[in-house]
Amino acid sequence: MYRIRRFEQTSLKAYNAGKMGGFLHLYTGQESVAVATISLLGENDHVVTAYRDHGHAIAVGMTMNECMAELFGKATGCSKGKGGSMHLFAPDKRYWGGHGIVAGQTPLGLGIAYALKYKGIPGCCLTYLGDGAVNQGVYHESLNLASLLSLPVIYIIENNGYSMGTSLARSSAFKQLLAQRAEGYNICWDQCNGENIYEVRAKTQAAIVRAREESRPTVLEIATYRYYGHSVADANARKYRTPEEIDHYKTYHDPLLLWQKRLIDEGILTEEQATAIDYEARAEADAASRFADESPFPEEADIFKDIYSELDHPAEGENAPRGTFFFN
Amino acid sequence: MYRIRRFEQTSLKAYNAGKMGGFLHLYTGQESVAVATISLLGENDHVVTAYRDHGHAIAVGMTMNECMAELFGKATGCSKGKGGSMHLFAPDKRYWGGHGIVAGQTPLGLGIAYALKYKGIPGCCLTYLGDGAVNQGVYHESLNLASLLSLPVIYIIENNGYSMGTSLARSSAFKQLLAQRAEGYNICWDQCNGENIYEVRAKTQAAIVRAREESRPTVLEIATYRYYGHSVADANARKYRTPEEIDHYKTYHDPLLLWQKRLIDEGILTEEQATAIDYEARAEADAASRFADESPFPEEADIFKDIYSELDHPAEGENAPRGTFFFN
Amino acid sequence: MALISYRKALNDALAEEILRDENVVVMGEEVAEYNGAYKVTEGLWGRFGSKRIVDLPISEGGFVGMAVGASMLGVRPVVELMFWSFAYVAFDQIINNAGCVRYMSGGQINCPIVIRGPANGGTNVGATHSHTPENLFAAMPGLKVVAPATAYDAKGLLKTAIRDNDPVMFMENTLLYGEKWEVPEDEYLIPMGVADVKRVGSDITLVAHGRAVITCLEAAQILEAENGIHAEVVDLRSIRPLDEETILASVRKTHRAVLVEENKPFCGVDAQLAAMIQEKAFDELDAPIGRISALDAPAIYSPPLEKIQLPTARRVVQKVLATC
Amino acid sequence: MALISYRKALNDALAEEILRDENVVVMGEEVAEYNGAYKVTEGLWGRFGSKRIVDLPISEGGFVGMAVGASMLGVRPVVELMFWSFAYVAFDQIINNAGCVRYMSGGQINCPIVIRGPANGGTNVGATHSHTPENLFAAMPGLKVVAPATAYDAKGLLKTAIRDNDPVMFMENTLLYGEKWEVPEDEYLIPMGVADVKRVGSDITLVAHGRAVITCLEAAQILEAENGIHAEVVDLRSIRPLDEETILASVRKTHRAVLVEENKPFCGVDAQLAAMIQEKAFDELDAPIGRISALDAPAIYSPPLEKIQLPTARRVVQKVLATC
Ligand SMILES: Cc1ncc(C[n+]2csc(CCOP(=O)(O)OP(=O)(O)O)c2C)c(N)n1
Ligand SMILES: Cc1ncc(C[n+]2csc(CCOP(=O)(O)OP(=O)(O)O)c2C)c(N)n1
Ligand SMILES: [Mg+2]
Ligand SMILES: [Mg+2]
Repeated sequence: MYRIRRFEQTSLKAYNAGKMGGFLHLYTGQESVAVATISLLGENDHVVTAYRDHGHAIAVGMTMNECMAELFGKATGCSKGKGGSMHLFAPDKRYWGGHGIVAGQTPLGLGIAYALKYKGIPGCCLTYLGDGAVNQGVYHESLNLASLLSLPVIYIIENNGYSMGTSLARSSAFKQLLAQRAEGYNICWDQCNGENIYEVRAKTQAAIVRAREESRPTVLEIATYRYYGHSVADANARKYRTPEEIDHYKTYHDPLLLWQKRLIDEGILTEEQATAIDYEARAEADAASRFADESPFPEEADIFKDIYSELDHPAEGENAPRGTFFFN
Repeated sequence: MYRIRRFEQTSLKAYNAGKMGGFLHLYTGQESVAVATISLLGENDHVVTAYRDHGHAIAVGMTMNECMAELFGKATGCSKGKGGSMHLFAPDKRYWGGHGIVAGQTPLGLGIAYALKYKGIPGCCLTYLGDGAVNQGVYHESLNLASLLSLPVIYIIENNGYSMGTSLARSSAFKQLLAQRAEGYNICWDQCNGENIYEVRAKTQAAIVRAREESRPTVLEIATYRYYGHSVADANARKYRTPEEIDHYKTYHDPLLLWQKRLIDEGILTEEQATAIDYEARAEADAASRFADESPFPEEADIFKDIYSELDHPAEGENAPRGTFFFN
Repeated sequence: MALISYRKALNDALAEEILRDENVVVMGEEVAEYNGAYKVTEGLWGRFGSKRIVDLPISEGGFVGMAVGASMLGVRPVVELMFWSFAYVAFDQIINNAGCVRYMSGGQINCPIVIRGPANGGTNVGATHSHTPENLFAAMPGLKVVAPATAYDAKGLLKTAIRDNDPVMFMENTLLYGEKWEVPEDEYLIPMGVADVKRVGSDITLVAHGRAVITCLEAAQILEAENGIHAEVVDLRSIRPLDEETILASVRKTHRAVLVEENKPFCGVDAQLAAMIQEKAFDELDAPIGRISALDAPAIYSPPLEKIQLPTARRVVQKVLATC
Repeated sequence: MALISYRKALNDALAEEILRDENVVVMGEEVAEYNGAYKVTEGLWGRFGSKRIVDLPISEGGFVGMAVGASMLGVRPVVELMFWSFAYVAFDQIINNAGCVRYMSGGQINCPIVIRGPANGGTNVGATHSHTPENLFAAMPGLKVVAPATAYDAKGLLKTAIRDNDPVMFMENTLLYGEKWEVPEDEYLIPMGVADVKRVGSDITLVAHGRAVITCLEAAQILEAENGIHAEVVDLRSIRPLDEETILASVRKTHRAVLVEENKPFCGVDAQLAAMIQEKAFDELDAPIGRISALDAPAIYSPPLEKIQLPTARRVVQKVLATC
């Protein structure tokens, strides 16, 4: 969690220094969700998420260097500077992005689960979406398909209470919980609070077992909170919610501090270790920033690469291997 | 109901005689749904449905002539031969079609309800969809919007057990009923059997009152059955279900015969009256078929009309009335 | 005349039409309480309240369809898409419902809806957020497509679009929102289907729409200063209806044309223009019609690269020099 | 060689590729138990079972997205759309996920998906069901678009499309499904991006794709018999990648061209071709490039009128006579 937090603080600094363009959707405040859920994954499990994707990227094991360089639009970025902040990818770590269109990733997660089942691999796909994303039709189509085809997909609704400037109550009609809509599709669902990492892990684990053993989907709603605006450009961050609300969360509900305290209370971690972890994370982030800064931009000719597989591999004949696939 | 049934029987004959092209989705077996629900509507209430739209068209009061001529693709058709069987319209009767894309009409019904509320008119919009249509995302987006904005739309799921050749169980994941998905959006829902017209009317009336008085949506699922294939072209009609199943419905559950018997049992109708109604309906349908047959096709120049309002009304200047609108 | 930003011009147009016609309603994501993602609707909610300025959840397919339905009864929704890129989740509703209902009903149903928002690249938001779909919608008879290049045009065209009885796809540009132009105080309308000669010239015709017009004006200045070439710049303003006559008149005068658009080239608007010009002014052309478009790849994120991907004045100049 | 219907050729291609590669899976509405709405998948479910031939509910956006996701891991879904018109509810998934994921991941992710089904008018099913969106998808770098005109081409191209590593939009035509052509017994592949000269001629070049090729061949016969004009017919076969060289070579020979497509004209494929030809073969042209497309209105239902709305051999002949 320290690594995610420091990575993002450094990226924010770089953003403000004009080192990158476009959007920067910070995950700060929500780190426990990605960390707690992804920490349970094994070698057959996969991840896909939306545009608020730095936390998941670091959690699956991507290096800060490749992520930071991507934010800077550099050739050394994970996507060679082509995707940007919203579109980080690391298929080698079974991390399938980073998707900019709200809920557009929800059927992709389903498809990854489909592929696993098709190949007889006992894995699952954690598919993250926001509380605003639940109102996109394609998510509901995905729920029906997930249940009907019995696929090992786990939808994790990161409910941070807002979709841009719109509060939960103003965007969604529901009875108690967003996850409850899963019932209409005969899908198991559950909920928990992101600040309780043990609980998140327990409930995620139950979903993972359901996926791996029964090949059944789950919808898990996790309450969380974001500290910054929707994106960095979002000057209105404090207009649709009060400064008190944000401060309250930072003071009493910060997942990083709560977890640190808990681990120290439980005797698992010492203050010194925590400080060391934080220090290392800062140093790593600073180094990543320097790495990104010093890396070259792509060349003009690169604009025309990575569009079509065959153009990227012109030498391969009819019987050549067809690119790299996950299964090969 | 006799009028709908005879209209369709005649149209089927005409189809087989090569009088029309494309699809012909017969409503035969489902007539009680359109008739029972639409019979309750007042002057501020509206209707929109999918491509299986002849029954609703006749029920809202369209003439057989204009409908049959439309099926024949004639200039005298309700849409001047431009829409065809799936796209019947009569805005003067507050009938907004006839829509070919599965569930594409579901947000339109919402919009009609929106307009009513916007203008302070205490009406509702009956919006019909099939059991297969519930799996289109736009329907779910509409449910959320309907509840969130509190709009007087009534979704009527005509559950005839099949979407083309796919049975309900093979297309939808759900617990007990499709309508139950409404719960996830905090929308009232109910269900009934289409063959019990009193029940259908009572439950529809409750929804209408809820719409008119509380401006709240409802989802009402009505069990029904179609006798013919999905469309006329559908030679497979008897492949995905047994002839016994169809015969069973025709014999024991025909909504027309059951209603006729009930009215006769209750002393409201005599056998003779029923026969006379049927006879008249047949005569009307035959006359409509002749009318359609004798009507002219559109002219080639008509292809370019009805695309843009201003091209159709070139004389109108800047201050001219802007076409005909329902509110004017 | 006051200098007004493109954004403010749009805002004024909305306010004026809201005041003028009680059926006009502005809706979309974050348009009300948040004042608009790009602040085009700033202040409108405070002024006109929640009936006329309506926040909606992230359900473009659902709410565009809802707006189409409402428009059939005579409400005049002006729907904001935060980005035109998001139209793709509402594509069916736009094409089949907004675009076809008048025709399929034999002219019985009107659909006076405006869908508006930014449609542009150049802001480093990656391929999913940088679509410029003017060609996709202009391909559909039944729809109209407008892409103003200046604050003056934006205001006059938006007011016309709102009063129009047919569905109008109104495409703005985030890179222009902050730019200022002279805009009259008095009310004015700009008809759709009338191109505007933004610069008179005699040697070559540059045709563009949206921000590419600005690029062309810049290129024209360079050409004049550096090469003594007098370029005429024709701004389409509306793509459908298309003012073929103004384009052809210019080509008849200059005998050469370069077409510039920020969209990708394949089946772009300029493909249509080139086909049209060569068909209707074949004997007038002294050189092949040139085209400058975005380099044909998904929009790249990397900021300096995206600058190169979009048409630059330099690229236009080079093409003109190769054509003249 | 055996005479095989276009439908059967597609069916054979699917069966052969299913046998060849265990990752190939055919999915869509009614493709399995019902044997396909247009019977293209007839018998496959019986032969290969529910793992390889998968029925899906009416959720095009969801299942196209699902197929894209599965393809990223190396499954090779061949997704049937009952009509290409229904692609509009899946538009975002096709454009943004299938079309952009390779680029946005810097080439790390492949998306070997085929989406296929009929894309044509002429069957009296009205505007909503008669879309021909080859131009919309061909406009997108990252996607490929194929539209075969014969059973031979359909089979060879579908097999190639299934083996291709990129998303291929494969557009068939219900009016061709029952038509028969000679098809070899032995396996063969037809590369994408290679046009086919379906008829050699010297006086004018007709360029078309899909069923319009058949219309052109008919027109060519009439022209030969009635007017002594020898028309060359170039069948694009694949629209993206586009074989510009074969088109240009023909135009260099004939110096005249008429482009024919069943799509609407505005920003259609032939707009792109006309723009390209006039640019690259300007001095070779002895007359303006002519275009024959569907009459520019939503597809009309009325059967005799829809016949007129689509290009007819007669209309092509008239255009050729006006061009020669
Ligand atoms: C289809 C679509 N519509 C709108 C947007 C613009 N947009 C991006 S994020 C967002 C809010 C999403 O909120 P939520 O799902 O709660 O996720 P969070 O940002 O809170 O993580 C919006 C409206 C988009 N990217 N895609
Ligand atoms: C988006 C879309 N996908 C597929 C179709 C083809 N199609 C037309 S009707 C239909 C079945 C619909 O079934 P249901 O909703 O149960 O209605 P019913 O036909 O039983 O009245 C299908 C698959 C379509 N018209 N639109
Ligand atoms: Mg949120
Ligand atoms: Mg049904």
